Amino acid sequence: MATCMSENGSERKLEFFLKVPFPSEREAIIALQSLSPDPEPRKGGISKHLDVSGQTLSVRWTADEARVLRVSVSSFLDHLSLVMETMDAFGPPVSQ
Amino acid sequence: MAQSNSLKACVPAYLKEAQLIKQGAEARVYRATFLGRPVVIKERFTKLYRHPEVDEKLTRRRTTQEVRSILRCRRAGINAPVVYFVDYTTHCIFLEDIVHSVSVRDHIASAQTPQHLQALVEKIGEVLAQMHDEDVIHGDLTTSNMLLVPGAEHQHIHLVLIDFGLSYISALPEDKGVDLYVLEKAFLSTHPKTETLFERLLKSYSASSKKSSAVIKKLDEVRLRGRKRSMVG
Amino acid sequence: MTVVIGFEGSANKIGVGIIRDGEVLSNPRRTYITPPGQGFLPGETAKHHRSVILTVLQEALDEAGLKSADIDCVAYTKGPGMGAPLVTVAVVARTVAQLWGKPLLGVNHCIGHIEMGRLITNAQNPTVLYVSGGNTQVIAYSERRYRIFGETIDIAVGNCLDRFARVIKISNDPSPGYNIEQMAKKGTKFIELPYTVKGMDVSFSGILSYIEDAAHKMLSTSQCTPEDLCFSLQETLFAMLVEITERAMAHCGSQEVLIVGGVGCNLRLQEMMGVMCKERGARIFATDESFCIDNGAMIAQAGWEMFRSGHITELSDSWITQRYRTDEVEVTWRD
Amino acid sequence: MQLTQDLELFPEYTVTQLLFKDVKNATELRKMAVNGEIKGALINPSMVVDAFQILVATNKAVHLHKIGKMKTRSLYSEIIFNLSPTNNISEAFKRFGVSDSDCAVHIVLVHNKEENLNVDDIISKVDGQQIPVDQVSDLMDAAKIKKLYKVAPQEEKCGSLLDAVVCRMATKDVA
Repeated sequence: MATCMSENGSERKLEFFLKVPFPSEREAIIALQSLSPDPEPRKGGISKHLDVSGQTLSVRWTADEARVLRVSVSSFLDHLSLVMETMDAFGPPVSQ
Repeated sequence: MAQSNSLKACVPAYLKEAQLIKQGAEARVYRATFLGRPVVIKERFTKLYRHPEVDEKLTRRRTTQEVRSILRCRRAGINAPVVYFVDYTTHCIFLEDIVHSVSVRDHIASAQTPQHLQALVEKIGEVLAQMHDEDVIHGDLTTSNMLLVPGAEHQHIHLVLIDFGLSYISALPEDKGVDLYVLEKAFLSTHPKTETLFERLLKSYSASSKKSSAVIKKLDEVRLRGRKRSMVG
Repeated sequence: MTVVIGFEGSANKIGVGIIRDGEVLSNPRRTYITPPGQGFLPGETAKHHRSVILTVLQEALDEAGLKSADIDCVAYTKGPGMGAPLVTVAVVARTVAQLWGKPLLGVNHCIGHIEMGRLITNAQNPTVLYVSGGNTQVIAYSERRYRIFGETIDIAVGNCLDRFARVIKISNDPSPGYNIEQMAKKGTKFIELPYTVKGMDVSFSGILSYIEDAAHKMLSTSQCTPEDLCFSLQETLFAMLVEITERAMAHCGSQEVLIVGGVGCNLRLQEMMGVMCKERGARIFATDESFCIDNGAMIAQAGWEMFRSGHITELSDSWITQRYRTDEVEVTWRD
Repeated sequence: MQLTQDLELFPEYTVTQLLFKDVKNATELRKMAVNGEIKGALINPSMVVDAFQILVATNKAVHLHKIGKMKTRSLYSEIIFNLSPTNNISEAFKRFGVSDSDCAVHIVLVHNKEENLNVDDIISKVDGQQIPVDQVSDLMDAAKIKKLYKVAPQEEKCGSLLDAVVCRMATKDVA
């Protein structure tokens, strides 16, 4: 943790990046919308930002503590794999 | 046994002639004449759904608590119906009939001017504060369990508390807080959109009792417990 | 015709049900069962749900003989309940709603129970006793809300039963409540327990701590049997529940009672409620375990009512909530 | 002069009350009550707020008599006992019974409706002046009553002295 400390407040934070490729942009957006509605706890000192670029879902975390970060990332991965399994079983998306 | 049954039969025969005015959850309420006076009789009957031991204990305890709390309130100058007679064998209480009264519930429902209701809820807050200062916990505060006796002058509100069957004596702020919580929920679910009116009641309660701050604190805690309670399943 | 699929997983059951205009087409379910002496924890329960939800979903579609294209709306439990299991189920519901191009609808779990009970029993305007592991409420409808007239001021009745079961190590299979009910039938001696009714509210924490303290002492000295304890606990808890239900009925002038929620399939509770109703000339409505216990169809049914009256939930508003009071929902589908 | 009231709960019974002032033979009357020449309760009127108070005590006495739960030996002693706010029997007789020096007497008779009550016989035994029963409140000693029943001024805000007294009598078994 000490290594992350600096005079600049924002640089004290831990960061974590994740990129997830999907077969298409449509599926990446579905995943984004399935995974983003539930906010991180307000007091946990953690934030999570989801974005889609092309067919890639990208997620960026910033956190005060590694412990909190680990819980959030781990839980996200559980949900992500559930979304992907659901797409495999009940996809592909109907044409719009 | 046969003898005691025939002896018990005095009150039932009398009630047969009385006018049934309400079938409550645990008691039938009648109106009749007793020693030449108009009375209300509250008869706690056997609840067949519950275990006989539970039933007997509850019925006896509630009859006793009811008359005890009424006396305690009256001693302190809080209006509650006079007890004329208690029959512990048939669990009947003979009470003064508060003639020409209306329940606070009906009174509020009949949509008076807000000004009039404000004075009323302030009076309720004041009476409840007084009751709690006597360490009487009513246990079943609702607007149905408060009667209003219309008086000649409008300044003086004549409020009578009834139905002390779930009451008990306690000095704990927690018990008083729960008492107010029970009233709050009954009040707001019976009279939708009366939040401000109830706040006024609490304000008057707070102003009327020296011990109110601990009670209101507990009320807040109990409310929070309700909201925070996990509701799994 | 309107077809709604419902996803439920707010506690240790995971279910998916499909309703078509009042007809239950399918309603498969799985239960996460923990060893005796243990309750279910959010993380473990969510893991269980993740492992079976897609299988249950497939079963629901197969049993109903429907394809995804036949579905008009995807309903899921928004709350109340445990956070992690709720999210798990919501994630799948959001995903299939998008894959299939169908509107999504977040449903209050308690309202699911009420609407399912009304559908199955045809009760018109009942006073509802909702009793489960997390809830104990007496509810009546008035002015567009299911209003809570009475409730527990501490723990839920099902929670009290479950925790008692853990104290004396009663099996959680199929459920602690079911096993207590069976054991209670063999109980003969009545042990007096605290009885706490406050207006239309009840309190169970006093009973639980009393029995937690006394159970082992009484059992080790052969003052009573585990069966006697089950019997006495049920008699006491249910008498309190029937009493507050009757108080609410007297208060609201109601002549119907509907029992819903997991504890509601207890036959002794139904029997006691029936006796009370008979004395008042009222009618009792109850459902069996397939609909009393959490299930997907109840979410589908509440969803069906809501969808038909114009509700849908945007994806961005589809967050789950652990606390969601029954009276927060405006009931737009009843007069 | 006298006051007669049926007991609604016990339709076979009727209560008759008689009130006398300037009584000169209280000692003799007490003896007659003890040996049964007078079948009635002799009460000290200074402790009576209203005839209703006597009726409440009598109704309760008949009730306890019928269910076999009297605390005293006879229906008439039970009436006197029921007037008292406490469960001390000898204290009750001292306060509410007639003593030798009393010069007023309130007599309570409980009789079957069919039974032909010979009121004149009782009246003839009393060496005093019969007055209407509703004048009993003129004879009462309000200060003494308030003290004995422990009636504080605030209680009288929500009811009469009679209410306070009757309420205590009715609830004394559990208070």
